[in-house]
Amino acid sequence: MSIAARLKDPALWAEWAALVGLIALVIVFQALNPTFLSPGNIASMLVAAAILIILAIGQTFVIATAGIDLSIASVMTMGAVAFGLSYTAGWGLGTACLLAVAAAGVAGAVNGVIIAWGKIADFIVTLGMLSAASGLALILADGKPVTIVDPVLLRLSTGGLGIFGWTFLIALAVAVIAHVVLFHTRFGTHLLATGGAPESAAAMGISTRRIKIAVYSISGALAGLGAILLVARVGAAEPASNTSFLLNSVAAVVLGGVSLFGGRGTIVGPVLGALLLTALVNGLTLLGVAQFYQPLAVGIVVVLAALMTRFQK
Amino acid sequence: MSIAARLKDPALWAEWAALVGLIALVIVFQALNPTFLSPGNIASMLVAAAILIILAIGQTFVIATAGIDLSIASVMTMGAVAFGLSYTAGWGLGTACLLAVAAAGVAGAVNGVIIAWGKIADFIVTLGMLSAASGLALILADGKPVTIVDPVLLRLSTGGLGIFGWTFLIALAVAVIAHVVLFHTRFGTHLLATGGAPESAAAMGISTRRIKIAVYSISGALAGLGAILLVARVGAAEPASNTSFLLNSVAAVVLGGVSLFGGRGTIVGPVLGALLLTALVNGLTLLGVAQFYQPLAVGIVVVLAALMTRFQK
Amino acid sequence: MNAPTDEDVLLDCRDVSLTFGSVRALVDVSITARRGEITALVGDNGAGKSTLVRCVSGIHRPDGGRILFDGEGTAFHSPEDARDAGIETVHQNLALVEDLTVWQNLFLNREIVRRFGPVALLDRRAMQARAREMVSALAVNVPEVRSRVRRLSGGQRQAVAICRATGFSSKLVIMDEPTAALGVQETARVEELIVRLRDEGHAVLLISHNFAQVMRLSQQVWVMRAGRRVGGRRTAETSGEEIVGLITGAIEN
Amino acid sequence: MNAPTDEDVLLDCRDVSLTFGSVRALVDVSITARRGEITALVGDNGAGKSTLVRCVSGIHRPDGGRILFDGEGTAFHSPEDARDAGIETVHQNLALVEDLTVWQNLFLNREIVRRFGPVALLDRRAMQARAREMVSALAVNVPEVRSRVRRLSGGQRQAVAICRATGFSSKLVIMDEPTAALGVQETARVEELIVRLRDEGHAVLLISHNFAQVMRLSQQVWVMRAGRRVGGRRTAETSGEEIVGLITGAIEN
Amino acid sequence: SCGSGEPAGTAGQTAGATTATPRIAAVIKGLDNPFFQTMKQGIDEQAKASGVQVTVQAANAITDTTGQADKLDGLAGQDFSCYVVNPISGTNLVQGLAKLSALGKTVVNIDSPVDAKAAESAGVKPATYIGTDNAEAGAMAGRRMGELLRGGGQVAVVGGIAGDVTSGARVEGFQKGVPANIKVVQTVAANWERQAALTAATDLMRAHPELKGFFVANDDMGLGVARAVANSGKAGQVKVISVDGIKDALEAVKAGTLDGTVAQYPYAIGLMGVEACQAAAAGKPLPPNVKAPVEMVTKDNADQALAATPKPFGEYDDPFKALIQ
Ligand SMILES: Nc1ncnc2c1ncn2[C@@H]1O[C@H](COP(=O)(O)OP(=O)(O)OP(=O)(O)O)[C@@H](O)[C@H]1O
Ligand SMILES: Nc1ncnc2c1ncn2[C@@H]1O[C@H](COP(=O)(O)OP(=O)(O)OP(=O)(O)O)[C@@H](O)[C@H]1O
Ligand SMILES: [Mg+2]
Ligand SMILES: [Mg+2]
Repeated sequence: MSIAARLKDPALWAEWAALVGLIALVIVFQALNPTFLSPGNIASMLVAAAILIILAIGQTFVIATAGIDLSIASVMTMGAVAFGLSYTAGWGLGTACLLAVAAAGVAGAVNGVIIAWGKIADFIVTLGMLSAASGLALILADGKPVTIVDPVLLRLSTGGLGIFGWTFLIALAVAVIAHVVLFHTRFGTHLLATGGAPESAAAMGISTRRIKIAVYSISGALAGLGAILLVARVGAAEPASNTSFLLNSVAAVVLGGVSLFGGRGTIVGPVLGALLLTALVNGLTLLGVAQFYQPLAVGIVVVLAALMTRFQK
Repeated sequence: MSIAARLKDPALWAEWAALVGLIALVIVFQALNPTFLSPGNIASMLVAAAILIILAIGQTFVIATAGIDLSIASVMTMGAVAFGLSYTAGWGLGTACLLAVAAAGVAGAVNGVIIAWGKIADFIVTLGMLSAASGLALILADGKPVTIVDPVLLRLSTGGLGIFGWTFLIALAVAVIAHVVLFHTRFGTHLLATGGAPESAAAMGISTRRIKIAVYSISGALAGLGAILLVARVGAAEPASNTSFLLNSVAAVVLGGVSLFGGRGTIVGPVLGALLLTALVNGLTLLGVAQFYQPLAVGIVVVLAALMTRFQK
Repeated sequence: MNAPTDEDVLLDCRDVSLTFGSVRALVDVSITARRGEITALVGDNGAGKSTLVRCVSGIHRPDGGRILFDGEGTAFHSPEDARDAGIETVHQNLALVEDLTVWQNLFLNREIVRRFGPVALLDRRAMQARAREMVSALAVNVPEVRSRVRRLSGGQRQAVAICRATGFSSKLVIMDEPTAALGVQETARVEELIVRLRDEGHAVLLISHNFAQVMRLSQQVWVMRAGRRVGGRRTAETSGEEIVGLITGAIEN
Repeated sequence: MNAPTDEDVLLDCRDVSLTFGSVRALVDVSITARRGEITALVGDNGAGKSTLVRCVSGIHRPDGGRILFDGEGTAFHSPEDARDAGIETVHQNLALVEDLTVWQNLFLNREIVRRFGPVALLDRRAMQARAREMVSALAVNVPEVRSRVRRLSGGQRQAVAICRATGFSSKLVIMDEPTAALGVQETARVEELIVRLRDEGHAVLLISHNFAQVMRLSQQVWVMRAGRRVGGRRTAETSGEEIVGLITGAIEN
Repeated sequence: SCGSGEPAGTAGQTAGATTATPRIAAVIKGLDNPFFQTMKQGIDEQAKASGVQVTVQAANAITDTTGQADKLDGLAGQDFSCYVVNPISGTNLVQGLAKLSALGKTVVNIDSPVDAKAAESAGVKPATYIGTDNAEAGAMAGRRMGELLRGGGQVAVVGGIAGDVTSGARVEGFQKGVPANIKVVQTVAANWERQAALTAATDLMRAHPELKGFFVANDDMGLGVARAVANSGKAGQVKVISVDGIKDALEAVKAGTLDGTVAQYPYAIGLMGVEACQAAAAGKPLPPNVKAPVEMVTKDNADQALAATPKPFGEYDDPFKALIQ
């Protein structure tokens, strides 16, 4: 297709909703408050977006198979508690990180196995895991936060290269790997086929079960990575529910142009979606929008960002 | 199909997951604690389930068209605030009820119009409305709850016929009407066609846009009805969000055997799903399951309830 | 049969064009279809036949050109308008709703209702009984009308779609490869049905890759190639070879 | 051609049965397919042909009976097993993934990769180039291999599905109504292709409602009616009328 | 006559007579918050110490008004003699309590008060109310902020979930408590989440470079805000005061990362709730209104506070002690 023809294609615009929305948002906020694009503010936005980016990538894998991972935020909480317990038990930072990822990955795999073998709706299984994982986190931590003071974690959450904090760079690396996996490996193609037409994929000999288990494990493991960054960021492992991460992770994916019906997807889109959502809250705070007006503004901007791409055509 | 053949059909069992799960749950709880099936406890369970039943029915209409209404709980909050404001302004109970339903219905219609005409994903639009409606509720109520003392509302929430509280009877009436609409009117058939195969439905001359707008308006109006029952139940119109109703309403629908991919649905299923979720929390409370173990238990039971139906075959 | 006159022209497409992105699916296509005639539309895969049909039945809106129906200029904004004007279509993809039953599909948007004051409730019994009749007239292995379409074999589905398009009196019936998946007996019955429709004075627009069928049934043949109408013949005055030549481009019009 | 011997039998279905709920789709069906032959399977709509094919290619598991492939008893647990054993199928519903491109569909689960140590990355270029070749051998209006299947016309899709099944060397190629939606030229090319496959020594199992085609191509015909195999003939020793008689039940075996 | 002196074994035998050992059910707020866990600890430990049975249930989340009502209904059908309730809102438990009052059960209201008007119209008569005044706690924080920022300046407020009653009361109290030379420039909602508070505080410091202090509606968020202050290199320049007095916060006050916390003592509240039930069972008249202790913890007294936690470090008035002696 020629470039001109591609530009006319509505599907293209749908995929780039987040980019268009993000650019528009940046222009408006910068016009209203010049601090918005100051290096310091950009740096703190990128760091604030890191965890959401990682969760949105995990969610993208699941959504591309026409599933949804409602447990992603509470599995992250559980991962954080696993981290906290092993760290305070004196097992060292490395082991604690491994354990966080492993615990969250196992929770994801359990989701996948029940969905694939039990043939139960993704929504119900991950809703069950949402509840079970937050229960486990409360039980393990006895309901109390554990303060974690570690120089390496502190550097991780505050240092970086120029305006790019380490945590943002980690998220970026995850995004690059995820992109390669989705578009340049057999697994990625099989994943999209499973999401788009499970029966056709099965008829071609693709084990849709294995794919389901794999994507939920990936989503779980990424939630574990998110847990480490969360602990580094707030300096504590808490059993508190991180509910806002759940809806935001799905919103980032959908704003990124990925259909909830599966079979299509990008990684750039959800990453931009996560940046959009983070920039939105940052900008509204910078502008001093009164607290009760913030949810209203967020709602309107999210819909506008999605709507905008329609009028481009 | 013969009855024996019907019993072998897995689709049948999927549709009755909630019933099987509910019966199993009742048996277990009754065995462990005989108060569970005491008339008093049944009565309070039914009343406690009423709001969820109504929301689940609204959600069913939306989900049957392959949509999802994430704003259902916050639109209910907004409806409650609208009720509170008009009641305290002295406009009388009737007007207040009408206004609550109207405000929520309009919010639903806005969802529907944006989705149908803007061609934006249901998830994003209703997520935007989730945020916008709770913002509006906060602004209107200035962030403060309004206590509402009204003898009629009090009787509504405490009285009833035998073990059936008025609110439960209202929910039951809504369910019966919804069932008739879904399965015995042209609108219902067109709704299922729109959900199952939008392109085929459009090719047959069904206005899928009108259907979308209608289902979201219904979902909104039912959220408004829910708001009235909520105000009656908690004795106040509060602007704080009722997040648990959102996930529970979708969970009730999915446990009730309705596919998130649209095109199929029942009303009995989601009603049973709502009862199952309510009985679960009630039973765990009666058994005195320790706090931290409750989410874990809820998660496991929800998955088991869904899984159970698989082994029936 | 009398010689066709201009008054018999029911459908008149004039210079219809449609482009998808960079694909020019239709380029200035003009065809007509007459009352009391079977008009065939032939052409290779991807020639644009289905796209033209979708323009006539209101699914696509042409970028250019006009479509006259029954003498009047139309601007169908939706398939609903086209159906209301009297155009029924068997689409190539059949346009069935897999999760609905056979009878629900047959009566989709044409439901029989019983009124009780302001409410109109579906008359399921009547529709099921009528559906059983309609299907058994066409299909050999008659599917149970209360089973979901998802369960039917390829040919059974096609039979359902044909029943639906022909079961409601309409001026123009468009059939996009109606017998592609049908067995011998079913094909014979559908051909009978098509002839009966014509004899009752309806116009039929038939797309088919089966030349024997086209030559047997039609009065007029239009040929398409790569989005253009490359020829038109009265069937009585042409031969299978000439048509094939037009399709492949061996013969220029 | 030599007289067929038992050693030539590649596929041997013995008393295969399958019931869906109350529908007995297959009742003790026994058929064989030989190497170097085109075996036709005919029957009315809903006779059970596609269901039998789905059993052979691992999608359904029969309730009863055995399927021998290449002399060995098989118990394909999945289509993957069947493909690995050397069975490629053009399904009636085509089994394409609409949201993937033409080349991705052609190489689905047969992707070409380049290894870089432990990681294997897709060789998109190679696959696209090869896909272009494969498609242009069959289709007349060649679709761009990087366009999504959703965009293709009915016949273009069918061409893609046929390319996929024949593009990878396999012992048995099953084709469920492969030319139903194809135009004249494409049909001719597919028939050539089928003959070539046979001549190369593959076994071909062909389902078709087109008798001329069956009589032209096949060496053996199996007839099904209402879930049962009601007859089998060497094509050379039968006529179109006899086959039709078997299908309709006018002739009992 | 009430058998306060009778042995426990015989007390309950005459139907209708008050029992010396009450069977207690408690319904408190969200379980994912250390504040209410400490409250539960107080309830449990007092119950254990005095040998009474108690069942504690909590809402699923701090916003789960109807869920909490459902739990109370679940317990109301059972054979308890005394109900200790900490309602999420002023009215969400009124229906259930009306049923209990009609049955003549003892209702002890702790922490958040039941709305007086609604209670009266539904016929709910709590035997006593034990709690802290959140507005007063906020005001204490405001006064402390005034001491820390003698020269005045800009401060920002980080609240819980927008519209939450507790958060609202604390924030309003703070605004009343601060001297006139301190200006609250912005109020944001951080959903009771530490991470969200950290992000919001970072943004607020960027929006208001002159910012001198933060008031945060609970300790968990307060620790997040303190972290944001440290991250941006403004430790010591920007003051952070929060409310609750959880252990981690006391340690942070001691370490100087947090400039103060208004300690409420949920432990003492829970403990007194059980004592009230015991006193009622013994037939003693209960004081209608009991103030639970509140203390301003600063670096000076952080050691003391830490040593005593979860109990208050200072003396406080417990009228029930005498009644059940
Ligand atoms: N929605 C669409 N978007 C892009 N291209 C399309 C779309 N629909 C059809 N096309 C293209 O338009 C051309 C004509 O397609 P059409 O379906 O009309 O062919 P046809 O003549 O019906 O062929 P067949 O005999 O195979 O059914 C094809 O090249 C097809 O790829
Ligand atoms: N999954 C299923 N569930 C229930 N019934 C089924 C299912 N699949 C097929 N059937 C039924 O089994 C019978 C045989 O179907 P099949 O698709 O094998 O027919 P066919 O011979 O391929 O017909 P056609 O020529 O129309 O493709 C039909 O009556 C069909 O309705
Ligand atoms: Mg076509
Ligand atoms: Mg078939």
